[in-house]
Amino acid sequence: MVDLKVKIADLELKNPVMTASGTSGFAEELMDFYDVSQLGAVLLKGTTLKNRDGNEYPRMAETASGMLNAVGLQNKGIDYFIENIYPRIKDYDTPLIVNVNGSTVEEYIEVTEKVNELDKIPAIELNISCPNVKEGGMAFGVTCPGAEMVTKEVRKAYDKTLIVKLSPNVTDITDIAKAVEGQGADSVSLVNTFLGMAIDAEKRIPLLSTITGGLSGPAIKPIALRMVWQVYNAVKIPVIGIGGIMNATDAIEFMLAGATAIQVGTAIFKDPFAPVKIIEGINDYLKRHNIQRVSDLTGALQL
Amino acid sequence: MVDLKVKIADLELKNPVMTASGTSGFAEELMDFYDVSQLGAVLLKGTTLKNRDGNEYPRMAETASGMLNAVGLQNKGIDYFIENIYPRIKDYDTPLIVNVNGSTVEEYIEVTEKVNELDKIPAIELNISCPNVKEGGMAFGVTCPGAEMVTKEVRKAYDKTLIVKLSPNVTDITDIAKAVEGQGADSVSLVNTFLGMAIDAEKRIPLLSTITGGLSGPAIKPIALRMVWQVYNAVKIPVIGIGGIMNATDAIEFMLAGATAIQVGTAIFKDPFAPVKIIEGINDYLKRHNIQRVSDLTGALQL
Amino acid sequence: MHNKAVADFLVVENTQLNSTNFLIKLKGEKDLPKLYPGQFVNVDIKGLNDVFLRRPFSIFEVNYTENTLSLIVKILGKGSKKLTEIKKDETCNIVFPLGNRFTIPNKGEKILLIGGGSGVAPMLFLAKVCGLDANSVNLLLGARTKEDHIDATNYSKYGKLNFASEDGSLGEKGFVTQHSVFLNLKLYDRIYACGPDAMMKAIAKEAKAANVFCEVSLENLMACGFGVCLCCIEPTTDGNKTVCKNGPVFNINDLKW
Amino acid sequence: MHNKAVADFLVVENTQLNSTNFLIKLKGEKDLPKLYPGQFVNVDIKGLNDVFLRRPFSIFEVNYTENTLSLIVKILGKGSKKLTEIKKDETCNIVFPLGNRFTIPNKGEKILLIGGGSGVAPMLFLAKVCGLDANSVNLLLGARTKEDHIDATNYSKYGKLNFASEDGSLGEKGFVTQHSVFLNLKLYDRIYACGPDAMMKAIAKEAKAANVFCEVSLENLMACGFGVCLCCIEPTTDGNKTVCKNGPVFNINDLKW
Ligand SMILES: Cc1cc2nc3c(=O)[nH]c(=O)nc-3n(C[C@H](O)[C@H](O)[C@H](O)COP(=O)(O)OP(=O)(O)OC[C@H]3O[C@@H](n4cnc5c(N)ncnc54)[C@H](O)[C@@H]3O)c2cc1C
Ligand SMILES: Cc1cc2nc3c(=O)[nH]c(=O)nc-3n(C[C@H](O)[C@H](O)[C@H](O)COP(=O)(O)OP(=O)(O)OC[C@H]3O[C@@H](n4cnc5c(N)ncnc54)[C@H](O)[C@@H]3O)c2cc1C
Ligand SMILES: Cc1cc2nc3c(=O)[nH]c(=O)nc-3n(C[C@H](O)[C@H](O)[C@H](O)COP(=O)(O)O)c2cc1C
Ligand SMILES: Cc1cc2nc3c(=O)[nH]c(=O)nc-3n(C[C@H](O)[C@H](O)[C@H](O)COP(=O)(O)O)c2cc1C
Ligand code: FES
Ligand code: FES
Repeated sequence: MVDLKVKIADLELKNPVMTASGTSGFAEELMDFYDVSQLGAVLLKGTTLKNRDGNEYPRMAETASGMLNAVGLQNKGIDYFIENIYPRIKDYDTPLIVNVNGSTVEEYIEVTEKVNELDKIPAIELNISCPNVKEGGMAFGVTCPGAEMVTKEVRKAYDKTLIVKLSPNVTDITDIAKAVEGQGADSVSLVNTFLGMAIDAEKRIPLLSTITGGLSGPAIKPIALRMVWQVYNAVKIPVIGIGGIMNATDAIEFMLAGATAIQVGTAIFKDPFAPVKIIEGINDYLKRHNIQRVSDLTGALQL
Repeated sequence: MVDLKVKIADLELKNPVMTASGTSGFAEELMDFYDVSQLGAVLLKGTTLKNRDGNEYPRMAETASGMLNAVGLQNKGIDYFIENIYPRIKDYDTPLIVNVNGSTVEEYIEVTEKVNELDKIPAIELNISCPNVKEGGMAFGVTCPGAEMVTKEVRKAYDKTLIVKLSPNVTDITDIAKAVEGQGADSVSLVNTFLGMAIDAEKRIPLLSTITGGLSGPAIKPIALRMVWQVYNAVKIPVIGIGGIMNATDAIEFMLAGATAIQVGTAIFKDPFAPVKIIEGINDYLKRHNIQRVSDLTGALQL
Repeated sequence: MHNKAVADFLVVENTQLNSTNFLIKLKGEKDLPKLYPGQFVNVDIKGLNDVFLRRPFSIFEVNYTENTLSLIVKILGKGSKKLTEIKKDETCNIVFPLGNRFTIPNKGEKILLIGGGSGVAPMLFLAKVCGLDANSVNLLLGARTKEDHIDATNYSKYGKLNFASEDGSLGEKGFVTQHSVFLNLKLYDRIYACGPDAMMKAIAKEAKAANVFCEVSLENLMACGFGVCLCCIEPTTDGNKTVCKNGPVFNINDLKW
Repeated sequence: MHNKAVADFLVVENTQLNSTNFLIKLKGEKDLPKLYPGQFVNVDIKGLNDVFLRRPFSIFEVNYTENTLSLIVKILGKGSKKLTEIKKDETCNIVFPLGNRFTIPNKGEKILLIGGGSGVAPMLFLAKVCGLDANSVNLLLGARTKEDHIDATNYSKYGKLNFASEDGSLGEKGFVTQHSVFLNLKLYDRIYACGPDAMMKAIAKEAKAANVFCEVSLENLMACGFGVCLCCIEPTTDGNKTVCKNGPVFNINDLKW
């Protein structure tokens, strides 16, 4: 039997396949299809301190092999989560990871402190890379001082596994990765969406209410893969690969490029079973190639 | 009749549709299919001071709605161009624009000086954004001081229309655009390819000899479009839009976002006639929408 | 718990109903769960380079004996066009059942069902499922012209059929909100509607004024279809709700119209 | 000048030749230009989300009366597989004619034509076009097994047919370079070959040693197919050359093998 277990710092996962934040709700919606306990982990929808309505409709535009979204972190706030959602989902037998967001460092800290109290949340993913909110969000993620500052403060407030989610909208993502590693991040996950835009040529209007939005899906895979490879070669902490992963082959490519685990995002919209199929596909690959441990794939690209 | 003419600084074009550098050879290859005099302009293959063999095979990998290339500026050098190619193509009835490359500022200047002597070359496109060469190339294009320096020196050496081609692999492309505008660029063209990567999961090797390469095609369109829109709102010089333009609708989207003209790249590989069809399609659109001048489309996005 | 599925269905029928509408009947391998009016399926459109996401279509008819469900697909853009080209015996992959459902009326209630364009699909399904006396059901179907109307004669056993067309070529001339059965809304205990946004808003306005129970089914751009992406929102008195999971059926009193 | 075109061709035949090879015959609307052995066409593969670029295939047969050209398509990956599923009466868009051509031998010359796998296509085309006495032409076709061989009996009028198969199930057992007609290369004035890279290299090595004129047709990854992208290069004594425009046919003396 092949061993699918991987470790992100102290966090042990059954397998390297997580769902990406904002693409798998609060895990309950996937439960409508299958038991999420099969998954390596579930990243919950981005959460802020207070309720956020998100952006106006339209929030979505289809593009070639991808899509733009401008959801803008719609969520009911951390307190609502703790009181209403957490009790319902906390006993799912898979690590549930809260995706922490804020407009200010203080907000990030406050959300983190509250999550720190939740027994069944073994890790947080610090989102310093959301392109769809006016303040905070990506602003922290595109400069080293910004990324350092928020990571440092959140690190102080958090005892468990701290993953920092990086923005691809930067000149050199390794600089940011090294900066957050230096401030105690246990892992980096990348990438978040690319800032993009779509236009209705006939009506001469933008297709998103916010004009620009975040690009995800297979279209971005080659860039995300390159970034994972660069970051893997630049930091010592485990890298979580994200970006256009649709099937097991894609997932394996990210692992070969250096990812310890991967997240499946947009693929879930096309097929809610995508993460489960990817686990199966990785399993088959390992058997076929006679590889004992999935962790042996990490960085195993032959140059 | 609709008026398709546009102006890039002093350079008048029959229509806003150019071919992108590296995707239309030295115009002769397109002549195998049709008369290039129909085109707004032809951007010639990237040229350096000396002969360059380019990178090793494999140089190409297909990706979702796009492709990676790692050609690495294979060309026989500016002198060979002047002696052997220029005489053959100089009388084509469309502006031929040399795409100028270098590893050092001196090399950029030397190539520019030589091109400056060529009567039938009305403009150059300064490529400070090639991701496929080790030195020079993108290095100049991803920092403001780098972009400023090379633009400033080339501007001194060049009398005619100077277009600077920007890299999308940056945190804020408007900074670079403003920097080159400040040094006398007559226009900016964007985007060049995104640095990406592809892996053969079965063989566990990179698909390109150079590991990473440049991503082009429809996959990048949403990001390129966003950048054109941002740059249009940041500079006063005309913007030339590039990135995944496959048809007239795409071209019109770039113009609405702020492009004065556009370049067709990868689309030519799928259909050499793409630029010609795009001209026709723009013409039809203008008629259908009762718009007199194509230049009225530039920046006409309604917010 | 696991009440939704992704499955390949067999196309057992694809009939062109009129210039732009097609009836596509899909047969499942496994037994269908109980399906309700208002619910929809999310269809994978194969064979197009420029269609990436699935496309949502309402459930129009269900036959548990045959194990089939049918859709009415109107050609709007590239994806719907491609779907109408699907052939018998090909497979069609769907995510289902998605969305909430219309409130089933009580025996004895008088109801008005209004369908515009391809919005007739869930209305006819609802008419059938209501199980009411045909005399207490008014079906009002609207389209631009007679040509655009779908033949609904089979449904006269579930309710009285009324037609509106913009050019007067079938039934009364004008919009559904100008139709005689729409004049006195107080006659109805419940109004249900599905169709273009503008139509839904016009109906909602009148129903509100008449203070009649009214549910509308909304259409908007979806990425996932099952509530995880939050792309398909509609503002409600209780904040932004997803049309795909909290909807597509909304009571007009909950909408911010 | 404008000697290349992009055009929709009608599929008039798609015949499965063996387990992995298909013969696809395409009919042009306009009169075909003269086509030469070694040239290829670049095919737009429709209906796949994950195939973006065209796929190159050698011209196998031309019939100017019918205005058709044929390809032999071997299933290698996703694009070629999809192409083999194309049906009669569908259209197939191609860019053509691409590439250079084999040097036509002179009357009286003795030649050896070697085709491996789907590399038999241009070799059989060349055999036909040479117009030589069948006695002076040796055709050597190699494949893994008898099953993988394409029926070439029709071509015996253009040359002597010889087969090699790795398992000995058809003709001599072994690689083409182990075949008896390959033993003494000095017997030939010209050798032509098309097939997998390793085969081309093995042939070139022997031909060089025997100092016989030898042209090989190469395959590699192409983006454009007509010389503008410089993706498909092969190092030559005169620098990197494009396989699609300067090739696919190269004289082995120009290659850096
Ligand atoms: C819950 C629900 C149920 C539906 N039921 C049916 C049904 O039973 N029968 C039927 O024919 N159609 C139905 N639709 C609409 C159907 O989903 C769209 O017509 C289809 O997705 C269009 O896809 P396309 O690729 O043809 O259009 P595209 O080529 O993608 O787009 C064409 C144009 O239509 C616009 N558009 C596309 N979809 C929508 C939408 N959902 N809302 C608003 N604008 C849109 C696009 O922005 C674009 O301008 C339903 C939609 C929803 C949300
Ligand atoms: C000039 C020329 C003439 C050709 N003539 C014929 C012909 O007559 N009949 C025929 O069956 N095939 C021919 N081929 C090969 C044919 O083009 C490929 O088999 C086809 O492009 C594969 O596409 P695919 O989508 O099936 O493979 P993919 O799914 O894209 O790839 C499958 C695997 O094959 C590799 N691969 C794909 N194409 C090539 C290539 N050209 N060189 C090296 N590796 C490759 C890929 O890297 C990948 O590992 C020719 C190729 C060239 C360049
Ligand atoms: C609709 C949507 C909503 C998203 N919301 C969040 C979010 O709340 N927090 C976050 O960190 N990333 C969010 N993302 C980004 C994804 O987690 C992921 O990083 C990105 O989509 C790239 O992966 P993919 O190509 O597999 O989708 C969202 C993406 C989409 C498409
Ligand atoms: C094969 C290939 C070669 C290229 N060579 C050059 C080059 O020499 N100089 C340059 O400035 N850009 C070069 N480019 C970039 C294109 O000009 C263009 O900026 C890019 O491909 C994006 O446009 P597209 O998506 O329409 O292809 C090259 C692109 C490709 C695909
Ligand atoms: S479409 Fe994703 S939440 Fe409704
Ligand atoms: S494939 Fe483009 S030059 Fe050969």
